[in-house]
Amino acid sequence: MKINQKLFLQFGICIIFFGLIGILINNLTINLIRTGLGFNFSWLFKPASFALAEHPLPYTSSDSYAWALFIGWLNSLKVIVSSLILATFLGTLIGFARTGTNSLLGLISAGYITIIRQTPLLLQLMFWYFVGFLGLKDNMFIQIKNILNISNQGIEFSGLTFSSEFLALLFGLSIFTSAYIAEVIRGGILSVSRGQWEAFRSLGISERKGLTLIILPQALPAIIPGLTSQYLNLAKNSTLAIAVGYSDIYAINDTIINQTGRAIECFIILLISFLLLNLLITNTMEIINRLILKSREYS
Amino acid sequence: ATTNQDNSSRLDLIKNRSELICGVSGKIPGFSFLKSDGSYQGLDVDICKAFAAAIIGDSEKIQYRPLTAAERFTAIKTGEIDLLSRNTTFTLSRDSSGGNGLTFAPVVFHDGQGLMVKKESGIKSLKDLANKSICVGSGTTTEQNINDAFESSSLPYTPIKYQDLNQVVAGYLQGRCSAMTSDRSQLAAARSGFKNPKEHIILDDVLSKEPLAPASDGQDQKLADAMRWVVFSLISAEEQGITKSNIDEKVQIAKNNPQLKPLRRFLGIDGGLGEKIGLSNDFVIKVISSTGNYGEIYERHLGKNSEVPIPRGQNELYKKGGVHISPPFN
Amino acid sequence: MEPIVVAKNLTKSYTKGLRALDNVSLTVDKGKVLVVMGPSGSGKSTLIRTFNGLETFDKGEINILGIKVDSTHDERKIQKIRRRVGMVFQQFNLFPHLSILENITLAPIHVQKRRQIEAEEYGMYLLSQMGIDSHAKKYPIQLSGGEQQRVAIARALALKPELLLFDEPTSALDPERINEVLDAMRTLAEQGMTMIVVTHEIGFAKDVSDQVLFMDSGKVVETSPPNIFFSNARHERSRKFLNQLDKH
Amino acid sequence: MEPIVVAKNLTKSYTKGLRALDNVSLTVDKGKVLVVMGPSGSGKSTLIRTFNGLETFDKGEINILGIKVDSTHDERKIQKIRRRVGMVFQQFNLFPHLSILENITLAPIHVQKRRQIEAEEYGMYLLSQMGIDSHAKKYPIQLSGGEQQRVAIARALALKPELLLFDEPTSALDPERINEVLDAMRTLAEQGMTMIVVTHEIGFAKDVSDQVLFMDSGKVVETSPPNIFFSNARHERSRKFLNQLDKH
Amino acid sequence: MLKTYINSTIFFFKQIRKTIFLNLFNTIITLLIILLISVASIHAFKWLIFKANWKVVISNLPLYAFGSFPPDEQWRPATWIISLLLLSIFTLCGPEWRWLRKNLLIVWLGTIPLGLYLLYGGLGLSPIMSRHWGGLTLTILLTVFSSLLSLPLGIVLALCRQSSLPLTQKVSSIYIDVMRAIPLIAVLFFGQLLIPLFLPLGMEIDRVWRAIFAFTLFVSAYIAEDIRGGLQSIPNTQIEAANSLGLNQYQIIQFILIPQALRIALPALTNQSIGLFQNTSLMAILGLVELLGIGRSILANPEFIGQYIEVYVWLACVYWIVCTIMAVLARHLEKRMTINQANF
Ligand SMILES: Nc1ncnc2c1ncn2[C@@H]1O[C@H](COP(=O)(O)OP(=O)(O)OP(=O)(O)O)[C@@H](O)[C@H]1O
Ligand SMILES: Nc1ncnc2c1ncn2[C@@H]1O[C@H](COP(=O)(O)OP(=O)(O)OP(=O)(O)O)[C@@H](O)[C@H]1O
Ligand SMILES: [Mg+2]
Ligand SMILES: [Mg+2]
Repeated sequence: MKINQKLFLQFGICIIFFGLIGILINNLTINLIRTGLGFNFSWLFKPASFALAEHPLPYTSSDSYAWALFIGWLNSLKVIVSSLILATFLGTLIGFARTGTNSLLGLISAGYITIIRQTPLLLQLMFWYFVGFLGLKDNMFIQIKNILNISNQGIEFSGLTFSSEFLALLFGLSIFTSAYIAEVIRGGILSVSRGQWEAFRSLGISERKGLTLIILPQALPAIIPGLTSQYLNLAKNSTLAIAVGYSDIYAINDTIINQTGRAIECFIILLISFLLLNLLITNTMEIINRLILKSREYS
Repeated sequence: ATTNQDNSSRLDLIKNRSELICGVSGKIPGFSFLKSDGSYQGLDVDICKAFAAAIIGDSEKIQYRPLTAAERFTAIKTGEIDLLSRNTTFTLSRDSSGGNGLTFAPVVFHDGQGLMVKKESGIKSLKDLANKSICVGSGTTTEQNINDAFESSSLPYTPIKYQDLNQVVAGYLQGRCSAMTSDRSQLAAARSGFKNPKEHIILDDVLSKEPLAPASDGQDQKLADAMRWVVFSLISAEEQGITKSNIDEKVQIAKNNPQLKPLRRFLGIDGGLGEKIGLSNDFVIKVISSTGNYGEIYERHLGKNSEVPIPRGQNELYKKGGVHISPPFN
Repeated sequence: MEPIVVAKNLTKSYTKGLRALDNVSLTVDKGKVLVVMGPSGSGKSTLIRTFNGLETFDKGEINILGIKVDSTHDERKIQKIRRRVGMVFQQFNLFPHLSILENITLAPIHVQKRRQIEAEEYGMYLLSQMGIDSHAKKYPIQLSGGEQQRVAIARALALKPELLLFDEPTSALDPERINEVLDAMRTLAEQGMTMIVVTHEIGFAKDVSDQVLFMDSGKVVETSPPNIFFSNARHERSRKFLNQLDKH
Repeated sequence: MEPIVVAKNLTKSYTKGLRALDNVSLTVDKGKVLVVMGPSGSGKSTLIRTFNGLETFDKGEINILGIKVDSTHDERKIQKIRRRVGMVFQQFNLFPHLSILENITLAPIHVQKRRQIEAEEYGMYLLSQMGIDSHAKKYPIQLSGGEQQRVAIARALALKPELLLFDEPTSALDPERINEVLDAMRTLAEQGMTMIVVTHEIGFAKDVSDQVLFMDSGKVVETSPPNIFFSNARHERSRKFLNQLDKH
Repeated sequence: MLKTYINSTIFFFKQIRKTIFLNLFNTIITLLIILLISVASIHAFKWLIFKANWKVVISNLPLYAFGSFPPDEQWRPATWIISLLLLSIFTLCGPEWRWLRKNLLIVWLGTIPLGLYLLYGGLGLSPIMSRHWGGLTLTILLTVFSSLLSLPLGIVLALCRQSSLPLTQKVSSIYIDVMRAIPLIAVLFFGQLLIPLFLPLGMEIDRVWRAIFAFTLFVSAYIAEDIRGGLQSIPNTQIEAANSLGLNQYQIIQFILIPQALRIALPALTNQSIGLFQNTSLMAILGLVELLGIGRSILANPEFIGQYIEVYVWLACVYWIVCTIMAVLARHLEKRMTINQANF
């Protein structure tokens, strides 16, 4: 009886679910035919005929849309990886300041966290770009013996150049994410028992050494999962690049939709790229997590 | 433009609904922008009003949808908006059923893509911009044109792409780019808002023809016909000197003088022209008495005394050396 | 006699109005063992933790090994004290991510800057003294409570301290394990180590201590030699407490 | 006499090979109190939980209030049984998000579809019987353990059950609170409630029970009236167990 | 008198010295920070007072608040926002009227039909189309409606993910995982541009509702995970107790599991709605004129070109204030719940 009921229920849900999907797909195909959009990917191999300001690999406007999308994906990856590093660094510093003994620092980092966490990222990005980087007007040009050039074009450092768009996105994302990472770090540090602090203090070990030798290693297992989800958020938030003129995968998708009208196809490509990015991040973090657990033979 | 498969036209839908849903940009000075009182204004907006006056009989029955460049075509294709009056360049691939599948009404503003630079930069022509950054609006024909222009003369450049004109202007003013490119009308409009407009010059190079025209779904012949003739009526009215202020007078004259055949046909007293395109016969009267003729609309938003003065230039009537001309209302 | 610890009029409140320490004064001479007793919440832990700066205090003064600390809680002085005073906690507080030997050599290497080999040699010597040298490579979690507490004692000894503080070192242990630890502490006392021990182990206090200090509500009720305290405590409060202890 | 519970040859294993219930048979007549005793892990909880379908069993048959259940575990029959059998747990298991009165009226309103006013009236009556009617508007967290357990009993009584099951109802309570609950159970027994009680409270078993069932390793070792069981248990195993209990 | 005052001042400075100037490192850091902060605040102050031109904010206040809602009807959204604000204040520090306290949730829920009525009109008020909705009103509307719609959806998803039916469990797991893996802007894009393609011919959903729909799809996946956490932390014995009272499967879910899971998940849920409030700004990229969108539109008015610093600073303040109010409310609720389960 019970098993029958279950089967019946599942069957019902099944029918409703697939029925719904069927109707939607049916509507979609009707609409696509009606609007003459059709569903194909052959346009991917036509020349893109737009230029890109930043391309880690060679790219010209006569390359294909597919290649342009790949370049966009690389651009996304570039900004994600670098802001991930910067955000972790900043977040750790702020997390430490928040838990440390200097109450002024603690107060400031608490203020930092509330301000950053309670204003929309999009606004922050636009602020960083239009006010922060583009605000470096020509008269603010800083030049140090041709090694470091800072201007509203971006930053040039001994041959390496970073555009303002990239930098604004990097700063915006890192600062925004760092506020969240700081809370993750703080949570991790607080998860280590008070006794551990007292034990190293009573051995005469300094605060900074104790933090790095005793507290952090024990806090890591509590920190890693929170960190992973912040990294995923960062990756997803990087699509706001479009607001500051950086050519990430979403922005390039946007341009392509405009030129070709292939909204559905582009949407699918976007989904797949992000599923890939996610897999990349979770797997990397999983490996790191396993390495840490491995180094902790005691557990 | 292709033929309609099912006979229902949006035109009837709009009439039934008694409201026109008009896609605009909402962020282009002189063409469509939000006033402090919350209303939309500009040339593109007045074109919407003309359509509403003609189709519904009331130029205020409009729902404006601010659209980004990216969403405008899908919005038409999915029927979210009835028509688009949003600085859209009339091109082959947009007009064709194999491309974006739209159909365009006559051009309401002849533009050309240009470049604006700071006077002090000493840049005189496209060549001086080699290896420089240029601010562009993304996903627009502008983006493609600038690429074509630089590519054909084999000059390297860096495009900095923004989502809307507003941001392009900001990027340019802040010195992110050595030049900004857009339709020359928009360059002029933007420059008029600058603190020191004189410090910026618009280069003589014209990168492209940019005929801006309202658009609608390519499969809806009926709506397209109506739109086409509404626009022509604006031009034709200017050709005939019919204005908002003298329209009533002109109607009286036409009514009283059966010999003025063309005028009577134009104003819908004879000939039943309006009905042929699914509108009322007196649609011209409604249009002109609500928005005025093309010249008036132009003066209002882009004329010498407006906030964004742009010389009429090509946009004069053909009689005065411009390109606007209306086919006969026969 | 050389006094190792001299505390004068220590007063401290965690929350306003309630005094955890109330005008506490005491002296411990070199080589002596002081046992601190008292009901729960009487301030024993607070007292002993002020001696190596784990707690601040509001009024009074401490002189430990000649270093004077007052309520300003000078970090540098406290750091000096901590290098010369060892502490053993109720909950052991071993570092779970370090091996037993690493636990013990951590402070000598990073605080006293000794060479690793040297520190490890001395560490192994301490472990063998505690009878647990075979566990040197293991991690704390792999040891029984009694063994862990002996590691904690060895860790405190690694800095060659001149004073050892114990805060209820046996109360988290299984009854069978308690004696292992008390025996280790006995040996230390016999070797002449100065110690302050918070404990309720009457046997240990009777055998090993030179003085018993009894606290209640942050105040010192009495300080007596163990033979007097346990047979014939001067104060009513102490006798009541001892009665309760016996019942258990 | 009318039997309320008849269990025949109940057998159950959680893990293969190990039998939590091994061929258990028993009968409880109307108005009688059966006390179940046995060492930890002997299967007492498992047994009592099969009676209202919280556990399935592999072999055998139960007849409760005339409803027969076998190893197929027919949901509908079990639902019927549950409406007529009340259960009180060791950990009270009150619903923390509902007030005391809501805890008690939940089942009458939603299972028996009584009107709210009616259910609340009867709930208040039960609470006053348990001596805790003043707490009706409070939440479980605000009550002491003994009070919470009495609420749990009232909750079980709210459905006017014909059989009450108790699984160590006093073992999570402070010693002072135990009697409050035992007294309430005594009153129930006097009022003629049929009850099966897993408990180690010898006093209660002696006074109140009609039979004591002793289990070990899933088997029924013996079933005797309390006067015999406690003075002169038939089996060696039972005597050994009673000895241990006394030591505590 | 004076002496105790002096004493306490001295003590205060001693305390400061203790925490801020502990050692050389801390002292240097402290001094650096003070220097930085004072330089930054002097600049900010100078800009705020002398350089900034607040006309762009002041003359457009009604736009920021209500979008292009007809001026003589603006009292309607104003009434709604003010009633929300008053209700927040009451929830935070209002008197202890037991009846009202107990029904606070219902009062909060009641603001939704009220808002709809006031905004849409009808029944005596002149009807107003959603295209006129904008500014802060639209932002709040998006937040409130999406949060409330995604709650039941999230609960259903969480229950399905916990269910013993393998198919339901798989489907909802896939939904939740995919939704959580893709960027919000992609979902919103889907809502604005692709949903119409999935609808039958002639059926149209207003774009505001499409945005709400997209937000709901997205947020419900996150809410589902929060609620699942809540469900998992309910001990199994609660279900046993309910079972032994004869409650059936659905009654257990309704009366025992969901109320407890919601209560446990409440802090996480409020965080979600704060995040949602901020994320409504993404609709500016997709063309809605909510708070950020209206800011960008105003910047296109030739009168105000180039004054984006003022606009962004102003918007940041507005967002920050509303978020802070929400956060304070959330913390208050959390505290009440731990102290006393009797309320909410
Ligand atoms: N961190 C703290 N914050 C606030 N009050 C505290 C703190 N630590 C201790 N107290 C209070 O100070 C008083 C003394 O506490 P202390 O821990 O010194 O007592 P104790 O004698 O060690 O008790 P026990 O035998 O339980 O360990 C108690 O009233 C306690 O509640
Ligand atoms: N859910 C379960 N899964 C697996 N084994 C179980 C489970 N519950 C009980 N057991 C096993 O079944 C046996 C009987 O358990 P039961 O809980 O009935 O004993 P008990 O007599 O109630 O013990 P106690 O006095 O400790 O409550 C034990 O060996 C126990 O380990
Ligand atoms: Mg203590
Ligand atoms: Mg049991």
